[in-house]
Amino acid sequence: MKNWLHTIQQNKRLQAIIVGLYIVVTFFSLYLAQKSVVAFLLLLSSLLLLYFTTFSNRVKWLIGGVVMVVLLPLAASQGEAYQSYMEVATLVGIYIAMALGLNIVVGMAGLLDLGFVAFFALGAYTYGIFATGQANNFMPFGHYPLSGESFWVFIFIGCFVAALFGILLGVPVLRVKGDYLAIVTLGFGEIIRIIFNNLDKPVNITNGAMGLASVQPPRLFGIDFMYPSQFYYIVLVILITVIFAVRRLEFSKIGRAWKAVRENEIAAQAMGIHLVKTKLMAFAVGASFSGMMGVVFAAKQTFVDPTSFTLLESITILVMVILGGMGSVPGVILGAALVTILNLQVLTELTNWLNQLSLNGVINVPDALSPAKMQRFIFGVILILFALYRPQGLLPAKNPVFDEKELKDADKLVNAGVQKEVPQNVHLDS
Amino acid sequence: GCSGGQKNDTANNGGNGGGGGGSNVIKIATQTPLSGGSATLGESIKLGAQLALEEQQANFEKLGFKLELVPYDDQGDPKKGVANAQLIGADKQVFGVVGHLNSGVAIPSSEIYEKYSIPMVSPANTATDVTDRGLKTVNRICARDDFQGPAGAKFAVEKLGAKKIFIIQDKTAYGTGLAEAFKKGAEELGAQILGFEGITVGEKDFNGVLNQVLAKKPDLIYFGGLYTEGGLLIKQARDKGITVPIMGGDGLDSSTLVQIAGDAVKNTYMTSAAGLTTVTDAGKQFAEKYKQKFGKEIESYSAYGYDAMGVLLKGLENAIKANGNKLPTRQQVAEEVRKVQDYQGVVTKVSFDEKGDNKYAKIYIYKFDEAKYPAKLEDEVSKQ
Amino acid sequence: MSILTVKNLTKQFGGLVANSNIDMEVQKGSITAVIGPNGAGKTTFFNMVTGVYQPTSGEILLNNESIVGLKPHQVTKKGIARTFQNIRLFGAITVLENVMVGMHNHLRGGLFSTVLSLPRVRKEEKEARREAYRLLEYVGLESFYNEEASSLPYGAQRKLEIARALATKPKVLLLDEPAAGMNPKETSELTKLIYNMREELDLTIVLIEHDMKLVMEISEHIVVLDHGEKIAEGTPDDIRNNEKVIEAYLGKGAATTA
Amino acid sequence: MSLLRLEDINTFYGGIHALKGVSLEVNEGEIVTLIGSNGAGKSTTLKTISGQVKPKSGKIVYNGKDITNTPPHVTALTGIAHVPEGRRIFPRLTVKENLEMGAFSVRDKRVIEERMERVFHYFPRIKERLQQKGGTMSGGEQQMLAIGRALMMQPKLLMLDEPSMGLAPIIVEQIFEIIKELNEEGMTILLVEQNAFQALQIAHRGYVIQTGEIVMSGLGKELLVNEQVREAYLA
Amino acid sequence: MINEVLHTLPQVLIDGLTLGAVYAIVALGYTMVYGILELINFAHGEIFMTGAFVGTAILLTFAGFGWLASMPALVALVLVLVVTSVVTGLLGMGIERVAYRPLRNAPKLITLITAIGVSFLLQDIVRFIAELKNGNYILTGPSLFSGQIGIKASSISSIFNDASVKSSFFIVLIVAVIMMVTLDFFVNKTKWGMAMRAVAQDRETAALMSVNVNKVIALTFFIGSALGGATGVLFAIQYGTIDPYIGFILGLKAFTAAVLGGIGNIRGAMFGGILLGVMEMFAAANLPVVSHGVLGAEYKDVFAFAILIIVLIFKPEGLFGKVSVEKV
Ligand SMILES: Nc1ncnc2c1ncn2[C@@H]1O[C@H](COP(=O)(O)OP(=O)(O)OP(=O)(O)O)[C@@H](O)[C@H]1O
Ligand SMILES: Nc1ncnc2c1ncn2[C@@H]1O[C@H](COP(=O)(O)OP(=O)(O)OP(=O)(O)O)[C@@H](O)[C@H]1O
Ligand SMILES: [Mg+2]
Ligand SMILES: [Mg+2]
Repeated sequence: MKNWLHTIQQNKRLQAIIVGLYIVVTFFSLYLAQKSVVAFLLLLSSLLLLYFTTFSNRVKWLIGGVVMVVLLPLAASQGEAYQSYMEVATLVGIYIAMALGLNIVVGMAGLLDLGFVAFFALGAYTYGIFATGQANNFMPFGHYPLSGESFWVFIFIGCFVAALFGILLGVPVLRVKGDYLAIVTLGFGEIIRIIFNNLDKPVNITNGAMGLASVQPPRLFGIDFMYPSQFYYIVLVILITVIFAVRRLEFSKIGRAWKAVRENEIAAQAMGIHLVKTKLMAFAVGASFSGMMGVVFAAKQTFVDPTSFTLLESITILVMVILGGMGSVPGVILGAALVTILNLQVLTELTNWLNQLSLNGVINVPDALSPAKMQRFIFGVILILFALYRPQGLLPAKNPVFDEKELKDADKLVNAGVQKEVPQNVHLDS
Repeated sequence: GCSGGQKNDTANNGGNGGGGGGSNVIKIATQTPLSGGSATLGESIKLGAQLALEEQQANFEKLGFKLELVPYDDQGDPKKGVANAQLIGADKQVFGVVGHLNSGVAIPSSEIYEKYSIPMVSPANTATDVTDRGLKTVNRICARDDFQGPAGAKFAVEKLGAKKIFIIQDKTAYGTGLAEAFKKGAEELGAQILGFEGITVGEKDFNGVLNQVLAKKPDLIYFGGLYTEGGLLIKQARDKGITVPIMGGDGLDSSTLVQIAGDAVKNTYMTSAAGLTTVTDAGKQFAEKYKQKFGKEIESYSAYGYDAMGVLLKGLENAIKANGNKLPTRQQVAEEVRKVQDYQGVVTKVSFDEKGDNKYAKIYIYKFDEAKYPAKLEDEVSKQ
Repeated sequence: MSILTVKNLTKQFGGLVANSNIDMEVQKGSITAVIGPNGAGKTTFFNMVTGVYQPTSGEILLNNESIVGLKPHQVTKKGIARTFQNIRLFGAITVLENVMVGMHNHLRGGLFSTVLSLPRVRKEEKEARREAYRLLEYVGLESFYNEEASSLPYGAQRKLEIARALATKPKVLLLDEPAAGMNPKETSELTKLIYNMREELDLTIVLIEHDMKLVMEISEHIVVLDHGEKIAEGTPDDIRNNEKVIEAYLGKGAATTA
Repeated sequence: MSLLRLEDINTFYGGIHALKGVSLEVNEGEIVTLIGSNGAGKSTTLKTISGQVKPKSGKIVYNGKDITNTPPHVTALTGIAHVPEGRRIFPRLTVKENLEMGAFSVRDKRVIEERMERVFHYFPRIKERLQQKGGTMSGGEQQMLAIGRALMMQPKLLMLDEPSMGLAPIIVEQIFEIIKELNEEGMTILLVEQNAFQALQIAHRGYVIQTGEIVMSGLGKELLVNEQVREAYLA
Repeated sequence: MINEVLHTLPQVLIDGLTLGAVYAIVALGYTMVYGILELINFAHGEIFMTGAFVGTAILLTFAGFGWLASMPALVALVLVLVVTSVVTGLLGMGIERVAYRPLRNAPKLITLITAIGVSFLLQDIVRFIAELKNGNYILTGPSLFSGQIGIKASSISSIFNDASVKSSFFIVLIVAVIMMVTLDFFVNKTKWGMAMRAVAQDRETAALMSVNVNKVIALTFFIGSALGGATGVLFAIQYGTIDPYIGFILGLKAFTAAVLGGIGNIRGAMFGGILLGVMEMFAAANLPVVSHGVLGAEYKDVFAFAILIIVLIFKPEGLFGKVSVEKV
């Protein structure tokens, strides 16, 4: 088995064939067997397979892009389950972006944040308030709801508002460390939610617990975005931008500073890293992804209310990050996708199936144990098993590996003569 | 696993079926919270609906169709509700939905049903926004907040002579909506509102708010919320020596309220869109059947679930008949459901108006004189 | 010329006086050693100079400019770098990245330019990597460059700390017990390295060390602390023969080992 | 008589083969030193003895009993005290509590008091700092405390992992004096050191370990003058 | 305005103290486990909940056999407390063994995942059992100590209104105080307590001191969980009604309290719990008065969290937490 894998690892052409074959097969199975969730998931996992190949990044992105942009929607669109697949895919995208945001805060900068969903809420409400009549209650000028065309601007506004609050949260948080931070951020998340739930008095800003209904759908060139298949593309574009941004930050001065702060604050400071600034940046960047997706979420749901932004939601996002592998971008993407699909699709299908069985009298379960009620139980078991068997996360973070040649062939900055004098026998016993 | 059965279905349909022409299976979905804090209520709706569906199975068998129930768990979460709605929409065999419990879930999910033209009959959503958006597929058999609230207010002010009222609500869409409606009604009748405070669902200690009540000395407390919090609130209020009448909406309508509050429940009033299930013969029968089948007592929403399903199936049956005993489209079913007239359910008679609200929705007012459920019927208010 | 001047420096922890009225001048380009018994306050002294602790009272001047009250990262920016007695590497990232963290203040890539991956940033990164690699070569760690820092042997970790400190381009380098945990042979290599660094990198070096062989061989000036007070200072020869120092620190056997 | 004997011990850290068939012997009443450069496997040897890491193969016999796979807390009860590398003081326990931890298996309060007095005798500095948190002590102070803590066990075999690291020369001298003193009072000592010169001076016998293998052994005095040892470790 | 606040103050304080005592003991459980494993044991709230159910179930059984009427309430209480503590203590140990111990050397946060998993599991299992036995997962126990006692606060100063308390309040308070004092003594003054702290700081070295680390950790979980279970019983007695979801909210509050007091610090947890309870009650009762109706009672949690954040800004290690000196 090992050998076999090894051969594949060596041989790019073989990899190409395998990946290609896999994509074709899953594509057609989804194309033909429309309602098969399994086929849908298998096609999606071609991305995972792709990740393990040794192709250059550019090729991976290209193939991945084709799968996401063309193949997946095309295969799914052949039948009735189309919109529901796209709904799931859209939500997966939203969660991945949020998890990537949280990953910056928790995974890279090492700041445990239990109130992350607050930024999502901020984004959602930012759009929700102005894309419904709600803003009329407190904005003396302007005419609300704003048209769906404003949605595109609001993506940036949501991003900005969330980042701003990220910084506002960061300021008090700076003095607080470790698990104290967890509770402060948790408190912050709760504060935001409770405030949204109560800001119908004295001035009605958020419409309180009743929520904001009939949020304007996004509009572009006169077309309203109403279906998940349309949102899918919005989310895809944002998501790809986010992934690019995260990847670039990760291996930059900023990303290194985050990791340094995570590893050892005192040493990081001694390297000239401004602790406050670095942490604030992590909060702001992480939050901004959530803010953007909040706007999309509000437009997609057409309804915003505080129940979507509970602590449990923050915890779920954290689970995605930890399960995937803290600090690991591919891991977090996988973690977020798995948890979301598990929650929305697999558990639902599983309970439907079990339910069908019990309706048909194949199995007989007492009502208290009815599968629909055991979702938490099943989810709990899965979490425990994952954690026990993959304690480092599904795809643990990897450090960048550089080619020695690339590092060497420069002209010497340090006096060229020095080298020879330096004793070379550090590795005496290794 | 799960996809196996579905692949077979697809095969039966002859590949990528548009309308499922050859199939004779008709599925009705329920979407209610089956897990989490309000699972009891969601469950009772589901079971009620299930009972109705099973009773009708034979009837539909004669028409050549096999009825199936597909329960979905919306977890009280709008996201989950919408995602499930997409799944429901995608399943071409589904011709109707009974749901939801929470208005916050019903509102976004119904946007999806509307896109797929799947008729929804709500057993429990009282928020005005549910039908006020003018969706063609959305109907409900229960009374709206802006009917129930004022009806309660009228009774409180005129019959109970409450001049100073303290309102507490649970800060959910249901509780706030009802409490606001009550407040408006009471103010219009000249009552003075001493306070309008919120509590947190899931908590067990409401002494903080009650201390405010104690200080303000109202002559009636109104609670907008569900029985779990309501029961504790009543108990703790009585413990504190607050003896004034306490009034609430249909969210209190559960045997568990009495269990929780015990003797303290005396002098509690409750408005409900449900007639007492067990006063009519039909109701008693229903309760018995329910008990027999599921081994538990009915909850207030059980009968609503039952009736909502009843109305839906009635519309479905009409649509089938109108279509010459062939499978109708969802649109046709939706239209027929809206057209249902004078359907006699266990707890309510149903005719939908142009918005999908029930013309016959009535408000009943009950009083707990002793620690026993159901309570004593005090009054009845009709819509007109 | 004195590059680092300390006047009347005092640090108290509650009732404990860890540094008491210390005066010191460090000449530019020199190697100065700070020695003294355990708990004398040497590390505390370093901590104050680098801004980790705020002095209770006193002055610290770098090139005649006060650096008291500056945060550690500001002190680093001013040109003072250090290593730690208890090694503080960034354990989970690679050796090369550890050094690159040290270049933090000399890289200009900001949030947006990084996200947009401007050519300027890419070039800078590439250059930084090479520079980091050169520094690793300089201390003799280049073969480890792709490994996780925490997996290095102890002695290598100490050297990595030095490389990382050098990456900040310091004028003054503070080394806290760089030879601790090394055997005599490794120590003598380290001695050479320290000496070379001063010669080639235009550095002023202040070091704390208990290895008298190293101290006596390399330093031009030695300051001795005891119980937070400066009890002696001078050339290695002065110190070696100072009665007070022998009694408090070196011990009678010192002559044989050092 | 041999108090401790290692027979062909192989220890791994994941894939790293840290000890490759180490055999050594410590006789009752001896000071035995184990010298070697960084990463040679000295600490691993001690950890294997005390049970912190499990050997993959081989046998450890102590006092005639096989203790190869006993967990550390049991090994400690048999009279082996291990002063770990890097001191490992409990940072938020007071100095006094740190000492008391050393005598964890002792019930009698008086015995604890007595032993504590003995520790104060060797390390008067500790007595001044009884209420200070262990973590705030200077490096040297911590090393004294770590040895003191081990003495509270009143062990038969004391294993010291680089006790001179980071200590002032005078303290190093003191510590070696104390080691000698303890030995003269009957304690058997296994000493791991980088400071080969001083270690070999007080040791009866010594072993040289290199990349996980014992490459040489002999009397302390012999090794001290051995050419290879001089070159590699005494520079 | 001030007068209004003062009128209700005695009652508010009493109610706050009751709630605070409950928070405090649950917070103790958090603090203990945190103190030793640096693990936020998210499942602790669920252990508390399980305790409440076990206790109520026992009481209901007693009542079913008619024993409750025939034995003094205090005896019944002690019996229930002891049995429940043992049950939940063992449960806690079991959880540690299965879900935490295998991960002891894994990254710190991964245990958070199993903790969350265990929480979900317990919620559903308890719900399942309750529903199976009872047909409904909301459980209302027989009332013990439900007599009302009037407190004539007005005799102290006419500005105060009289207050009343349920007699169970005293039970809760007394048991809470006993537990706290015992625990504080245990952890700070006894050998095993010291061993716990040592294990918390350096497991490997503690083992070298002949401390059986697994045993100490198991003991910690046992005590923490037993406390949690006992608190569950007290809670059930004080509030009468429980459901499988009480653990989440209460756990959250207790965790907040533990942090407020300085997590890992036993006295801090006690103080934090009481403070949080009183603050919350005060806010719920007085926020509308003080803010002229702008802020309703529902802002009580905002108020509590805001106070927490402010406290942590000025004292990042919590009210009783020691500044963790990291020697550089
Ligand atoms: N943060 C602190 N809080 C309290 N006391 C401290 C703190 N840091 C250091 N001390 C005390 O100050 C004194 C000096 O400590 P310092 O670490 O400077 O000694 P040192 O000279 O570096 O010793 P060594 O050579 O052993 O490292 C010691 O007694 C130590 O216990
Ligand atoms: N926890 C560990 N995980 C992986 N490898 C380890 C671990 N501990 C030690 N090693 C490796 O095992 C080998 C022996 O290490 P050991 O600590 O025993 O050396 P040592 O002789 O004590 O060196 P030093 O003088 O640095 O203390 C080294 O190569 C080291 O890198
Ligand atoms: Mg020092
Ligand atoms: Mg070692």
